[in-house]
Amino acid sequence: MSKLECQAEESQSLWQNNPVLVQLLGLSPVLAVSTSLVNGIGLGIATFIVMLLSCISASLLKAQLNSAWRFTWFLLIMASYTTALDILMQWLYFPLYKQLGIYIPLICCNIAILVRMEVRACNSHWKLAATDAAKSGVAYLLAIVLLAGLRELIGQGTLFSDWQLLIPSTLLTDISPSEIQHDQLFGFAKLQPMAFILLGIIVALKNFTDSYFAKETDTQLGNGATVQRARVTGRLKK
Amino acid sequence: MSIANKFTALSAWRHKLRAHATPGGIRPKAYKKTSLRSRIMPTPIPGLLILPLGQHQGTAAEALVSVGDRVLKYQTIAAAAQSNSVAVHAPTSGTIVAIENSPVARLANNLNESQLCIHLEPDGKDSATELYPESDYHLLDHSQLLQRIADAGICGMGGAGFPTRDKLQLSIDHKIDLLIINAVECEPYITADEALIRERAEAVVQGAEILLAATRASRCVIGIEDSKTDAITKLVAALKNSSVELMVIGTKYPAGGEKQLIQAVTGKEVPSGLHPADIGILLQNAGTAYAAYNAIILGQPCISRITTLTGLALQTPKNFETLLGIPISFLFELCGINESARLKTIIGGSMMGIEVSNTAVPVTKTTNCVIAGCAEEFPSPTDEHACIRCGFCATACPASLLPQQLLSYSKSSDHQQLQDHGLFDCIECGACAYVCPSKIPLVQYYRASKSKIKARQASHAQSARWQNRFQFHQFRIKKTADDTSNKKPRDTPAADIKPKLEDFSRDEARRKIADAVARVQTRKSKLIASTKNANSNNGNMPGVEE
Amino acid sequence: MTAPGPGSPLQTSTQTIAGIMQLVLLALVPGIAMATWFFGFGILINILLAGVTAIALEAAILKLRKKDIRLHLGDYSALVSAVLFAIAVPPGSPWWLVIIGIVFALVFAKHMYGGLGQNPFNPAMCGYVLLLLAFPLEMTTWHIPNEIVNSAIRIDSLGIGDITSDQQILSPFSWLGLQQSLVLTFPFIARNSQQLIDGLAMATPLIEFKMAGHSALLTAWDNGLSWFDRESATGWELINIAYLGGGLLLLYKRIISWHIPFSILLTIGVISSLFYAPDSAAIYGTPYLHLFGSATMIAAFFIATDPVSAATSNRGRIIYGILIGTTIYSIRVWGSYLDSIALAVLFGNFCAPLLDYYCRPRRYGHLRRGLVQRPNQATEQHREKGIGEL
Amino acid sequence: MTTYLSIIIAAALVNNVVLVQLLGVSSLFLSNSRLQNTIELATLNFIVLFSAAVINLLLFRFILLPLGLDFLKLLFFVAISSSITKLLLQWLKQRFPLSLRQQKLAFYLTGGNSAVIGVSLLNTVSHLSIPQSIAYSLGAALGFSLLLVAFAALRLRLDSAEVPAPFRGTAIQLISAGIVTLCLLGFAGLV
Repeated sequence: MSKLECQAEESQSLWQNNPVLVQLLGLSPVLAVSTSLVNGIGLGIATFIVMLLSCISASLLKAQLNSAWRFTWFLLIMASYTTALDILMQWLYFPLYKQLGIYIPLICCNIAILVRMEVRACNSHWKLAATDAAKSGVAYLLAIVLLAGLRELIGQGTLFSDWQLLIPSTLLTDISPSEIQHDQLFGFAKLQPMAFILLGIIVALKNFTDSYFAKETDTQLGNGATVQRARVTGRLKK
Repeated sequence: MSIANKFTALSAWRHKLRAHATPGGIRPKAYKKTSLRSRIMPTPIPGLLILPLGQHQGTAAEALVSVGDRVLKYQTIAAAAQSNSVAVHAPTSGTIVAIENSPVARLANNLNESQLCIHLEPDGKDSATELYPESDYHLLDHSQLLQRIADAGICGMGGAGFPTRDKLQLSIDHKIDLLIINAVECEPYITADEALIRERAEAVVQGAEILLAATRASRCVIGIEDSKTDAITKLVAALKNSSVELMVIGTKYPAGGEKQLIQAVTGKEVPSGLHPADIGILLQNAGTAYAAYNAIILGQPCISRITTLTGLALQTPKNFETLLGIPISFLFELCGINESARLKTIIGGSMMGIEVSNTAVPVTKTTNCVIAGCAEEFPSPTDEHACIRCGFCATACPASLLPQQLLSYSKSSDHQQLQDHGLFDCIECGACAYVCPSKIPLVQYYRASKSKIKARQASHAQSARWQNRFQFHQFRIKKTADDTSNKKPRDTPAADIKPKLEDFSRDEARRKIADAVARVQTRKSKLIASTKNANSNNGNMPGVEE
Repeated sequence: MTAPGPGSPLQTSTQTIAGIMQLVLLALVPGIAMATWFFGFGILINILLAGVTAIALEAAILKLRKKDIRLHLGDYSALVSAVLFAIAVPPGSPWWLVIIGIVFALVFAKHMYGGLGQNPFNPAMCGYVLLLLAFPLEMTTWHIPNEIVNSAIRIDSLGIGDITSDQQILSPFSWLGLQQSLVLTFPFIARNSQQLIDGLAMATPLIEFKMAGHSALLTAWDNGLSWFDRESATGWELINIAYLGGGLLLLYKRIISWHIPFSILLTIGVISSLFYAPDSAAIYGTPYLHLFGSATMIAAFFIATDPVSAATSNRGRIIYGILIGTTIYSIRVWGSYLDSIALAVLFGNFCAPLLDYYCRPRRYGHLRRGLVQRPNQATEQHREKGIGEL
Repeated sequence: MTTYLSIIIAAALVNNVVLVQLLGVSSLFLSNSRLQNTIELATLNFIVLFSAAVINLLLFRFILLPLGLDFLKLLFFVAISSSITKLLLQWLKQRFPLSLRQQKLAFYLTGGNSAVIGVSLLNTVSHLSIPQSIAYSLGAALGFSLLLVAFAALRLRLDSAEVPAPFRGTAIQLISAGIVTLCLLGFAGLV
């Protein structure tokens, strides 16, 4: 069993075992579209929806899924939802859809979703699969928002600009992205290398805080454990 | 002899036999001149001689004497054990005062240890037993020759100390066709062989001829470094009427390494993991040849050797013909030691020798050099910098390894990569560590990794044995159960049992191992998960107190 | 694995890392001196700025990482990185540019990997490439101090600034030149004397050479001009010759092996000769100018030979050099960046671990891979008896 | 000829699928620490990427587009790429059972690799002719597999480096990928 499989087996949580920051799954869209917060949120929510629906479907269909060809079936399930979402987004969020480009259809082969389906959804009840997928989807959204916010802040010195793109076009008449050229702070942050480097820094910061807190709980626990043992021996004496 | 004469003699020999190129090597600063200023000096007899029973590599000899016995010079006081062992003789007459553990320095094991030693108190009379010299070795047949060499207690004098008789026996089994006498002496301090050849070239050449006869090889070549001009001229003269050839090779360290010398002389490489005898070559040290000469022609067993006493802490460095068993502190005093300046005492050369803390350790058959070094020569090791992968070590490595890669794999304990990169081809010559600008003790890292890997392999072999035994046990239980139930005759041939056993072990063992690994993995991952979620459930935490 | 205790060999050579790095710095001196002569104090200001920042930064990081500051700062590696970075950055660059580059070089490309010896990429070149991509305009403009009053620049058909005849060229190596360089580096000190900033901003020298298609040294020789006269535009050629001299010193001292510089220069020479045609010199440049224009010699002798990030076996080094040489030429001729050296070296660094893995030298006593030599029977018997090890 | 060469170089280096187009980035970090395994994985990826891209291209141009079914392209692409992977893996299972077991998940995920689908999707929107698109797919597959191997070798070196604790593992690998991307971006304009 590889490291990846071990990590995937673990219970999903928003921060401790984040699919992006720890397992490095589904990195491509995260790195590619996290140039601004709006893009990140858009893709994150889209991924969340596909993940939730695919996992529920996989869980419901688990009896029908041929185990030898199950990866193909998983991918087909994802692809159908993605196609639907793709059409829906073209209708409702065309400017955002244009900005996200190829990465909306590519949700259909997001490994983060695939791993959830393989590890959890196809062998558990649909409610369990749904909570697992939801957790995982939110964790994914969290990671992408973190990176996108950082890159937008460094890249153009704004946060959440062009927020109107997230409102469906049926509700708003003018939803074209703002034409005003933002004062480019460090425009290079929007290029691919900085995506990698900033994500690396986020991962390192996560490691640092995790180990810091782990150390704190460790020392507390250590004291607790010794005390506990003393009590145990005492009890044995009785 | 004038310089011009030396030069012509040298060039004449160079043209006759051309040395092959060897990879790597370094030219460390040599300190050879000072100890060569004087002739080889005999030593006086000290108050006590300490004679270790294992002066060689292999099984220790068995003491023939007991405390209080009086012995004569040349008398055998410890006999060689069954195999892979050499005898010990009394260097002078006197009384055995003790047989006990004393500190000794053993080059072969590269560590300081104490060992069973015979303590001999000389009576000063130096009265000897009768010797049986044989001035013409042709009169002895081959087995007699080997027997005499064995009786004389000769082992390799170059430092490794392998029993010479066993080595010769090995050569007979392998049909050796080339005998190489190693007079290269590339270590930067040692001059024992050079001094020996300079003064007793005829004896060395005769010794080489004896060894040639003992190995039944067709050729014999003496290899020597081109910097030893005096010794070469003496050898040229001594070799005039001899079939032994001379090869002058370039001066670099480690040109005198077994594999390097073979490559220089023949151009062949000893295949990895094999012995030179596999390609029909045998090496003997020049000092060993001299000892063979002593043993056959003079009939004397090995009771003394030529040892270099050098180092800046000595006032008059020189070569001694020391009796075995003399404590090195006694030799230091003979050379006028400046105790306050002495920082390090090294037995063997500065590159491959060992540092000893106790100067009471005796001279043994393998002690070719003793260095009393001062701070000027051996500055205390500076702090280790990071490896900058400059590649100086790779250039210096005589085995064409990549020491810098080996270092990084040693540090990360990547044993598979270490073996892939040829850790076990490393001869620990120390050339890499010498040139390293970061002052990394590379050889120490390799030694540590080697011993780790060996320990692991041993434990693997052990567990495999246990597993086999267990499986056989299971199989036997099953078989007896089958037998009793089926009431079959018990005389099934052994050939039938074997394949069944194999089938059984292959399937079962694989499945079991896979199961166990999976179990451990899940347990580990669960443990990780539980440590991560520690703050929620701090009640039942196994192993937190670590 | 902790460092093991002492043991043989007990004798070591006197060469140290600090000594090597000092020699590298020494070998850079002639080139730097020549560059200063032609391009003014901007180069020295860059070096000073980068050096001071690098040492301060290195000390700070070492403290943060709880390392022995004296030991690690004493190896001069930070200074060498800083100097190599500074001579690559155009003179007259603003101070923040230099500092961003150095910070990236030392923090990201060096200490995040564990400090000296661990970094797979050349720190100086990482810093340079980051700047090149993030600030392309600043990084391709060379500010050379010039006369203020008559600084009319005629733009010719190729879009290259040319100095008109009515302009008096100011020696960059003068008091006024120093003032100008300082103002260019620290623009905030020149609020009042605005006109001082009007130094000649010229493109990277390679462009001129690429377009000119002939050797300035030869032209100067033909016209009877002095080579060291700034008007004869012999700058880059002489600078490269000076760096070549420094590189040869390193070769002589065996600090670097010949494999990398030789294969880089040979590759560039061969490829540029293959593509060279007299009428297309404007596009492809002459072999001579590819070797002696721009910073080829610094790359070949000082940057690509950085042992930490280069390939380590001799065969690997030759392939590494060929890779870098090809990349340098390709990017120069077909790419959009003219300063291709840093990119090429980073690309080589990226391939180096793979080269190391596949280009190991044949070890003593081993045949080619896959062939096994068997001992003969007698050895096996002896080994069984336990006397195989001699 | 030069056009095809430049398309291949562009796809392999200048617009590298993984680092510049950011497709299938996860594959860089999936493989384990043995270089031999990575080479197997890269070979598999190369075959799948190239063959799936070519089949998808032909399918799209000759069947889906004329029939007006191009909005369903995703379903077809996914089905084809995962079927190819599945069939290849079945063959591999017979031939090399060991290496398959060592990194089962990584191998299975090849079919759902976003680089495979990504290249197919890019082919649908590009203006290249069919042979040129095939050349592009070849270049992309080459760039993908070579990068995978070279990056694995780099990761091997990082494993034995004394990286500060928070950066050890994935963080330093991401930063290395960033530096390599820096270098690849510098190749812009090469073709």
